[in-house]
Amino acid sequence: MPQYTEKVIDHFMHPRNVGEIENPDGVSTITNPACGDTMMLQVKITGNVISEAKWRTLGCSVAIATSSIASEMMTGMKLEEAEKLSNKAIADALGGLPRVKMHCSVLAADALKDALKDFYTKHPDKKPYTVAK
Amino acid sequence: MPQYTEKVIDHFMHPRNVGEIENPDGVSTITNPACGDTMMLQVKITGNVISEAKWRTLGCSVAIATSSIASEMMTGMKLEEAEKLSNKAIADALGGLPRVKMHCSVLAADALKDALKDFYTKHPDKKPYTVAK
Amino acid sequence: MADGKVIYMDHAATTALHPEVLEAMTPYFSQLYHNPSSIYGPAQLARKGLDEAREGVASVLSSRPAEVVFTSGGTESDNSALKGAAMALKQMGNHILISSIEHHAVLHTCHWLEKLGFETTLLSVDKYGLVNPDDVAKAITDKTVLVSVMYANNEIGTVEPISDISKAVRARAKVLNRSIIMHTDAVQAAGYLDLNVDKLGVDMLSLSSHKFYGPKGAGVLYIRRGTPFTAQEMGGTQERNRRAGTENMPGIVGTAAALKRAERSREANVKHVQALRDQMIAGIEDTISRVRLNGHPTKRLPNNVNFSFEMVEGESTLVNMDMLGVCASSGSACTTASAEPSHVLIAIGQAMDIARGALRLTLGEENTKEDVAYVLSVLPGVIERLRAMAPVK
Amino acid sequence: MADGKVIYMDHAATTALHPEVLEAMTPYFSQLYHNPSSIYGPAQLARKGLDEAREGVASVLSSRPAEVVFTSGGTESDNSALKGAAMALKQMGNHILISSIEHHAVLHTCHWLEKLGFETTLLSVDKYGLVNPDDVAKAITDKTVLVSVMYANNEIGTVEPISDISKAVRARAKVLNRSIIMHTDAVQAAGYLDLNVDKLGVDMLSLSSHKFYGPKGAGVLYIRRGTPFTAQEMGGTQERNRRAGTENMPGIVGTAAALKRAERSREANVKHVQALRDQMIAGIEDTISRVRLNGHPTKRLPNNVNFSFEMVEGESTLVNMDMLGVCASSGSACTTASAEPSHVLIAIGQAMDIARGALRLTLGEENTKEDVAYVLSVLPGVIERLRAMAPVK
Ligand SMILES: Cc1ncc(COP(=O)(O)O)c(C=O)c1O
Ligand SMILES: Cc1ncc(COP(=O)(O)O)c(C=O)c1O
Repeated sequence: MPQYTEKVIDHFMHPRNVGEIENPDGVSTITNPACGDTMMLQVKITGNVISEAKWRTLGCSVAIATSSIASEMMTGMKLEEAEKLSNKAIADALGGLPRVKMHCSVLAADALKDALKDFYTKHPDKKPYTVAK
Repeated sequence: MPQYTEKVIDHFMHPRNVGEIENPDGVSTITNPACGDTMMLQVKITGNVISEAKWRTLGCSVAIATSSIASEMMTGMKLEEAEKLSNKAIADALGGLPRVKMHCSVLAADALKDALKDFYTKHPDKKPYTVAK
Repeated sequence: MADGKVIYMDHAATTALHPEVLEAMTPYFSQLYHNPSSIYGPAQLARKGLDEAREGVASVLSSRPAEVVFTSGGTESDNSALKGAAMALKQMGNHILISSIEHHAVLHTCHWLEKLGFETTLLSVDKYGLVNPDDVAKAITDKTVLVSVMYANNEIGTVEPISDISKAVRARAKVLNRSIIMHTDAVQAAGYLDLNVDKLGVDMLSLSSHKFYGPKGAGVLYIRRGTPFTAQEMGGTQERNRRAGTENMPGIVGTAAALKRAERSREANVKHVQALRDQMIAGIEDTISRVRLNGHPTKRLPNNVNFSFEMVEGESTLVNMDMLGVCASSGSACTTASAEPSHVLIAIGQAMDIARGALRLTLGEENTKEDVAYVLSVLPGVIERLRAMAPVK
Repeated sequence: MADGKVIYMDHAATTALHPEVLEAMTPYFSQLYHNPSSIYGPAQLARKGLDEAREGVASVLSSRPAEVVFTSGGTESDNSALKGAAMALKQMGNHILISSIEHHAVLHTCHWLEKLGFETTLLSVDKYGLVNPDDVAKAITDKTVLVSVMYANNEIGTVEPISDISKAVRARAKVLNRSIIMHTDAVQAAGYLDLNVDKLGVDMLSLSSHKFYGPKGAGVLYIRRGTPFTAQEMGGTQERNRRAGTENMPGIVGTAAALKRAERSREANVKHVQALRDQMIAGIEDTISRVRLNGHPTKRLPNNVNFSFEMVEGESTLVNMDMLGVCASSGSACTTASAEPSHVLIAIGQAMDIARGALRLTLGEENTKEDVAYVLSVLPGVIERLRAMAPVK
């Protein structure tokens, strides 16, 4: 049923940043309640920038492709920006997703928010004031 | 829907014995309650034989074809035989009729019986003893 | 005909698949055969064909593509429309309003619904077969959930004032503060009349592809967005859950190709068949006595000719015309054990004995003036011959 | 594949129309296009084609021709069978018995019937998907009017003991002194299993032509003489009042041609695909760890391979295989907003997380040993790659 863009296929077939980080600053493992896809995300934070992102995902091709492109997008991002990275932006970066697959793009966006939360919990002082508490 | 034999078509397109007899010995005009077809039959009787038969029919092609072939069949028939001429025999003489059209063959058989009844009513003495009263 | 050519004048019964339509269908038989719901690449081509077909149909109906549901034909479209709307609104009322000259696909579906507790009112028509919008308004009760009036009648060709009827239905629905669904059976209208669903003001509309040079076993049910509808073919999630079943891709693509083609050539085709129709009507009236034109003189399909001939049985006329190379049809069909006369001819007030003598000639794009002239050259003789055989004059 | 060839292994979804079948259909598009119900000569050729098609189908089912009803496909056959029987017997009871692994065309039709007051019991199956005839007998109540168990499951290929189930149903019906109709959905069985309706002991049987190299949008519903049946498509008197609508002649003729062809080549085809199936099953079990074969090891369709792979999502496997030129299918489809796992895999007791990883490969007559070898050469790598990406090992 779904018609995938070349970008989706590219990131699914050649996923970037798969794996773990040795001493991650923020980690998250979340499951999409809609379809059971699971993503583990680890980020390294240098100053107020995400300097590295690694992930592992069990899910459909779109879940994998969004994990991959999201990890590229967040790398180099300021925490403030990263907080605001939406699933829509991730889907757009892939050239769009079939309507019925949009829910898959939530996984990566949620994992990122969750990993940052983990980081702020460990380092409350690093929390930018723009982020709601 | 119906598949007609060549005989049906021949008798429909070239009907035999259409018309009236000047001084008929037996006459009948009956209507098939099933479909409203109407047949008028006139017979001339010489001794105990139908020597002439003429008819007029308003009805479907099968009603016309059965009228035509029945008029041929009855001509020259002994009254005893004619009494027994069945719609099945008439249909068979046409090479068979589609199942849904069998009811049309009743018209000619019934008209014949009715015309003979008319004849016997006028000439009770001519009634063959084999015919039920 | 003398040269063995057959003149087909029964286009209301069915039409030949147009070669252009077959050409559009052909790739979907054995090359793009994949199930459009499948995930792999080749199935995406089928999916694309499906989407484009839907857009093509929508463009002719001036509807949204998502409002187009592909079905197995006019009968299914009518059945699904009536059952789907009635069942969805069962809590709101059990009254259905249809004209007394609907096709059996509508009439008998109402009988089916009666088993489920629905009640049907048959609207009477005038001597031309016309439904009066005021009568529709008056017949609507506080139990009415559905009104179905055909766009054009298949026997006598009368074209109903659908947009006026829709307006009347909407006005009454507003007063009664209830939702009443308006359906039209446009099976005979396609290719001849404007199918713009907004102008017609209908919520649902039925089409049958083989009536406009498309494939048999394929049709369309238009369902306006927001119309309550209970699906009648249950199963997979095809057609947005309104019609389950693996998509009949050749049929669907053929439907779109045929409908677009019919719309494109509509104006020219109407002009063409209407001239033939008028030639035929005038010719019959000129040369044969004791005939009456069935249907409306002007509010009729441009390709429909329907006459009742006194003192002849329609079937005999048909068989005789067949022998002369002309394919036509009759209102009454003495084919079943009990010959039911046409409910349409009875509804327009024709006596049984006259209704039996109906002859329908429905013209098509391949018919010519010569065809009509030929029919006119033989028909008077046929009627005369049959009348000469009749017992009463 | 390296050379760009696509290997189609989704024959349970649909098949390509066989050229021989298209050839049989072709005259009915634009030459013998006439309505077989019409009276004139040319229509008799269509009528003849219709009659012969019916006889052809009957010969494969070992039934009377009059018991064969042509429909628009498997979905309609299933819908009409269940609704037609249930509605006809409504006065006798409101209980329907089906297996829990029926196709949605049966399952959802039961939901539709529930709106009309019917109640459905879902029979559980064993870990192979088998229905126990004793369970059927036990579940029959004094309200049961209809039992429907599929001949072969479309996902896992399990072949049900239909004749034993029919016997159990008849025995119970006799004891209860009531008539209980036995229907089987044989959509996946056609071309692989014996369709003799007397041996199967069924009252009704559904077929879908595009599953055996026939046309899409066409199917068969067998209805044993004397079976109570309320028609679901109302309208004209076609199909002896059991299915209205102008006959889809190309579809009907194609159905007969395809079914006769399938029966003729059945033995050889079974042998062919079964060898491939066994090669595929053995190959997957040999080269990939943490897999389980879904369905019965021997009581399964000769063309069905269905495995669950732990720690992978089926959709990912499919997309990856598609990239490698292989068309396959999955039990679970993460295509809708809420991903429902396959009700069949859940019914055979599979945990949700494993059911998600199912891959179905359904073989067809054009598949070769080389095709299977190719799939076996790439599939382990695909599974390995996906598992390597998974967060849990
Ligand atoms: C007005 C009308 N409605 C419905 C139908 C049914 O269409 P089909 O026979 O193609 O299913 C027909 C034609 O038979 C028709 O003329
Ligand atoms: C077992 C079974 N029943 C019914 C159907 C429905 O058939 P169709 O989609 O051709 O209407 C299918 C296939 O989709 C099937 O596999």
